[in-house]
Amino acid sequence: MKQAVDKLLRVAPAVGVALFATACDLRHSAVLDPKGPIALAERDLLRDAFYVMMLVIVPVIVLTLLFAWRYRASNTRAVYTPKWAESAKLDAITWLIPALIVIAVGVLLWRSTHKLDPYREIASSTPPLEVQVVAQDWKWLFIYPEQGIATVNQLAIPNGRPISLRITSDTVMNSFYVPQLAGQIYAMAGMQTRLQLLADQPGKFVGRNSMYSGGGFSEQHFEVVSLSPADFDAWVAKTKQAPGKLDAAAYTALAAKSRSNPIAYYSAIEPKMFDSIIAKYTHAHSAPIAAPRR
Amino acid sequence: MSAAVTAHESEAAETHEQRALGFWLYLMGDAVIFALLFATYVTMVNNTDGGPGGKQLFDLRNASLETALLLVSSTTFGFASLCSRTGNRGAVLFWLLVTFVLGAGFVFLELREFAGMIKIGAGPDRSGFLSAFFTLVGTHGLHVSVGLTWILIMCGQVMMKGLSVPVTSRLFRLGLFWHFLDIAWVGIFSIVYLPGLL
Amino acid sequence: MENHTEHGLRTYLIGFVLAVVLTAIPFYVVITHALPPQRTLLLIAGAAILQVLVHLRFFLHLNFTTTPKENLLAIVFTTVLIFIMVGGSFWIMFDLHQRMAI
Amino acid sequence: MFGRLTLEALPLYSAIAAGGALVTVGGALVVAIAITWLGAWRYLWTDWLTSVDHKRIGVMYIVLALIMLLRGFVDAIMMRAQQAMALNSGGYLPPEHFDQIFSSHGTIMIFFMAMPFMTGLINIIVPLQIGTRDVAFPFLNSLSLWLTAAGAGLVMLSLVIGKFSTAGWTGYPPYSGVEANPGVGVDYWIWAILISGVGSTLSGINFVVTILKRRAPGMTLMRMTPFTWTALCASVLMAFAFPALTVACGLLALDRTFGMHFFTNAHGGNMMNYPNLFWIWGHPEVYILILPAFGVFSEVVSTFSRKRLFGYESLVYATASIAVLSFTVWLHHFFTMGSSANVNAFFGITTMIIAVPTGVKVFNWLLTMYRGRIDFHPSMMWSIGFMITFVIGGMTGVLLAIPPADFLMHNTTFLVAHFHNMIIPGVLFGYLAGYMYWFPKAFGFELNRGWGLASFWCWLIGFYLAFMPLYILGFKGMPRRMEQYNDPSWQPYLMVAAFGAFVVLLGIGAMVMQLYVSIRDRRKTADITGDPFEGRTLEWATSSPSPAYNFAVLPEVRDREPFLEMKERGVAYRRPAAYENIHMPKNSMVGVAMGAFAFALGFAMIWHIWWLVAACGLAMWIAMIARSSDDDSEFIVTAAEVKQTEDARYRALATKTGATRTGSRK
Ligand code: HEA
Ligand code: HEA
Ligand code: CUA
Ligand SMILES: [Cu+2]
Repeated sequence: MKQAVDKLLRVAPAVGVALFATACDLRHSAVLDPKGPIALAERDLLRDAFYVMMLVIVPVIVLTLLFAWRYRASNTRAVYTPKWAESAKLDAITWLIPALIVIAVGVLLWRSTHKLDPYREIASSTPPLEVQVVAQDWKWLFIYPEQGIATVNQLAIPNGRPISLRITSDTVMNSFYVPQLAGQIYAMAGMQTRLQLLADQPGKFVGRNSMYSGGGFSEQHFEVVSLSPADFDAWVAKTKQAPGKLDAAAYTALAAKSRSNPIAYYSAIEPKMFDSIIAKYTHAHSAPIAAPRR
Repeated sequence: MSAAVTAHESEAAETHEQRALGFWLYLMGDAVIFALLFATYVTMVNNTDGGPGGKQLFDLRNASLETALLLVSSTTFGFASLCSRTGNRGAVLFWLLVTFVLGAGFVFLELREFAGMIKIGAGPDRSGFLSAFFTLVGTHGLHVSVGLTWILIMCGQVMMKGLSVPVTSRLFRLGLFWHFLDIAWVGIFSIVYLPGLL
Repeated sequence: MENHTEHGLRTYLIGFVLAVVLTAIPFYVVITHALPPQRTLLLIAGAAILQVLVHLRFFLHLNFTTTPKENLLAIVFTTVLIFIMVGGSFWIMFDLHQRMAI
Repeated sequence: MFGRLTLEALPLYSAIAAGGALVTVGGALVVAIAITWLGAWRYLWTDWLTSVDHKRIGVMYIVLALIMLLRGFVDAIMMRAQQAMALNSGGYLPPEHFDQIFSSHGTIMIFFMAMPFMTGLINIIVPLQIGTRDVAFPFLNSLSLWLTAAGAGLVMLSLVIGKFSTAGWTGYPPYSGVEANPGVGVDYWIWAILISGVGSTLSGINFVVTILKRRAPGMTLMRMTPFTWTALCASVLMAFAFPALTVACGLLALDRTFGMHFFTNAHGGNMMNYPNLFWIWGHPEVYILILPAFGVFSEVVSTFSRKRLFGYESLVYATASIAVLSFTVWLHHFFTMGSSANVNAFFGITTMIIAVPTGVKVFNWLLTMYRGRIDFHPSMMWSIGFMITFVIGGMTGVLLAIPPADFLMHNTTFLVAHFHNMIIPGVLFGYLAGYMYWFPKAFGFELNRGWGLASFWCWLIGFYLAFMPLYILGFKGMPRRMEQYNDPSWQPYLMVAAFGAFVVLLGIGAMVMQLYVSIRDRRKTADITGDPFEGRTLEWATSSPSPAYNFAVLPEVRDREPFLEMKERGVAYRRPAAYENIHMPKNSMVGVAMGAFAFALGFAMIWHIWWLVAACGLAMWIAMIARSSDDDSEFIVTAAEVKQTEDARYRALATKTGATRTGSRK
């Protein structure tokens, strides 16, 4: 017994250090370290709900251990009431406590869900920048309709300006996910989903597909580069110099399956490209871009 | 002796009741299947992919004929059930066969309709709408076909075993099945054919 | 027993007649376009619900006295479930459809 | 002739796959040889495979669960090892193999480990607890078992011939459609699930009728044991939710096999309908799994606290409301598909409401322990471990139920941690508690306590080590189903998780040891009285193992704890004045045959061998007709035979406890 205690004492510092390192690491984890108002609001929501629920979760855990110890069979001094099985008062409490917490979190939920509807554009004095996102096997295409440029696996944005994303897929279902800025939403062929995001400061963030989509899934990540407005303009200008142009033929080549695609830039795009990518899966429009994949 | 007999009888009644409940539960599960197929159909009515829709494909004459056949067959099955209660074997057989003929007529009409549609290129692989149509209506048709075989089997049992307790108990459940299919068909003409032709 | 049968026969016949009427009305309205589409749909739905009830009552012989209560419970429960599943599916699918349009 | 089946279907594409195939075939061969060597085929066939006795069927379900758990666990360890290694490298598994593994792990664990385990427990215990001689439809029971086994067999076969699905246990199209996945993998998944799903639907119907119609005299609904209540609710869910799975998978099969367009990208398909249909079943499914576990905990906590269950009525209402509510929340699995705020918020709130009845249950167990005399039997330890761990998973579930929070955590390892946190300490601990609690009832001797406790501690510690890191990785934005990754800060956590899985392996090892030691010592720990734990409910009123007919005379129930009440009244072991003939169902080979045909039918559908499809369909049809026309499916155990069996029992009782005992033990 004593040896065991000794051993425990010896590993205790190591465990302590590990826990401390974990806590520190956790603070800088993507979800808990948001860099924009949307992700921040979502994180705060997570945190608030967590604290509210701790009000009941912690007592339950503590009481379970306490009762187990106190009423162990060998403790014959503890009170023993084998027939006691009903109490209207306690019944009421067992229903009320969880109900109250659920009501509290429910109010939070209703409000926040409406406020953080991913379709709802971020209120701001600057008009949002629209970017169109296409999920492909296994990469992401970003089209900047205003600027007439496109990129692969890199989403550059000006910080401080709301970004309004229109998202679709040219393959199976994907999920567009940027944990530090906006959470996620599905990308589906023939359809458009939307997501808003805003970065407070310059920086680089990771984005991914979170919906399994086949062999190249694990490498299907992209970077979000948040630039100061001036740098962003410079970036656009530079991209406009890029040799590649995204016409129908280039698009078809790009859409073919490929893994670990390097970042690529296109200085020009076919007009209405995003719409025609969606349209090729809906009978309504004629499709300039290849044949639909079912 | 008589005590033993009644004990056995009450046991048989108990078994019958359990089977009836079990069969109702099965039918209710089936009802969930149909309900979800209906829901799927309704969400896909407009997904014709530029192909033909209900207006072009459905024929009200055919649908009303099918409806008539099923409805009458439900009633003739009812007659069979009534006769089984009075123990009239010949009459039970007769009404079962009438029901069979009516049901077979229904299946024939449905197959003809399907074949016609497939011939003009409106098969189940043409569009989401047609997939949903063929699956929903076809599932019902498949049930009717199962019911038809079941009717034949029961005819055989009535002939060979007479109207014994287990046989009438089975006839009773077959009746539930047959009437249930009629209800599903009410859903089909009210959700598929009639609105499709509006 | 005999009595019962006669009673049974009448039940089936009443059921049959009611079912025929409830089928004929919507078919007639659709064939003749006697009503505007919206109302026709309502009529079809109403007739269908009534007809289902007719079938349950006259062909499947459901009632509140002789049918075991477990069986009735199963039917009521299923009705509620179907309502939840189908209603929920419609709400979800049509809402999504709207949100996915360009 | 053989559809798309060619020699290329053999798994020679990778050494690991070939190894898996070899182990599967080898294992089957070894078992077959062992049976032959023991000359046990006949015994196996007449006494087990064709049996319609609910207790034997229950045992076979659990054996099936045990076999499948091996496969499921090997998959889990392989994934953990892969993810621990695969920083900036392919690890040791190619992606095409890794994705088969997570798909088969999820599928097997849910459909072929948890479902059979649960169905097995219900089968063994519920008829005893309600005081009846068998389930309502004994043959159907056997059929359900063999359909489940047929599904499991298909999953196993996919190791040897062809590949398994790569689309996860959820099989979302269009990824699972023919265009993206033309091979046979998804078809294996579909047919395994369709066939075993029919089995589950039938089981559900069977138990509902059994519980509603076959209770012993005096057992009103409000006198049923909590386990029977949860079994009833789970069975209702099985009967009504599984049809939705049948529709979802059936339509996917139509898309794949006949080129239809339910869920395809183009031609008017609507892929969003698949998650909709799938989760209409999928969410009730998780409560199908957990409710019976809740029932076990209720019994165990009460028995080993030596105290009447607190708040019985609350528990019953909580169970029933969870069952109904479980049908109203399914959208929470796809908050991120883009529904409008009203829809998301509605389903988020209905989801959270389930926390209320669940919380009520937790409090009631707590209050049952309060002022009790707690015996730390392994079953009780599983229950305590459950209570302190499950609430954490419930809490993370509620976090996921808040749509904007789910936008952050959906499809990350946080979600993986949430559901393992419900399933392992909830579902699995519950079933294991039931296994250790009811083992003597099924086999007549107790399980060793020491190894049971060792197993518990390994599982508990292993669970925390294996899954707490996944919560953290979720916060770090790690998606689920990653075969490799490039973020070095993830690796330490993945290594801890792998280590945790290894500790769980020790727990499983301890359980195997427990079984071995217990069988070795079975004479010493024999359960002569049939009541080893001072039980309160009817299953303890018969001998262990109970005779085929369960009760020589059906008991009369006067209380919620009928057996305790009998003991207190001093009539628990009173001999009846006379015995009567007992009707029992005859064994039938039709169930096994149907299972075999279903297996072949599934195989033929997967490989497009149409003549075999037709042949099997016809065979099943004929078998079914033959069986349903058979009026002579019972035999009689005569009063004299019953008397003989019972006399033996009373003799044993007398030697154990002294001749004059009538009332309670000690
Ligand atoms: C019942 C369900 C169940 C159970 C028990 C488990 C148990 C375990 N799971 Fe499971 N898991 C799933 C259901 C389950 N899982 C599902 C549905 C998925 C999603 C799949 C998908 O992505 O599509 C998944 C995915 C999943 C992943 C993939 C994560 C990802 O996507 O990145 C991983 C990774 O390591 C994992 C690990 C483990 C581990 C280590 C255990 C082990 O800790 C526990 C090992 C458990 C056992 C070995 C069972 C023990 C049973 C017994 C001991 C019974 C004994 C019987 C008798 C005595 C009769 N699981
Ligand atoms: C047995 C299995 C089981 C159980 C019981 C649960 C129970 C719950 N689950 Fe879980 N869940 C799964 C298995 C399970 N789940 C699986 C397998 C998946 C993923 C499938 C996949 O994608 O592969 C999933 C996914 C899942 C999601 C989808 C997440 C996503 O995909 O992004 C959500 C979201 O709402 C959710 C929520 C909940 C909630 C709120 C409960 C509640 O029922 C929990 C209630 C319990 C408590 C809250 C604890 C006790 C209560 C108290 C002590 C009272 C006081 C507390 C409060 C009032 C908060 N679950
Ligand atoms: Cu996704 Cu419409
Ligand atoms: Cu759920």
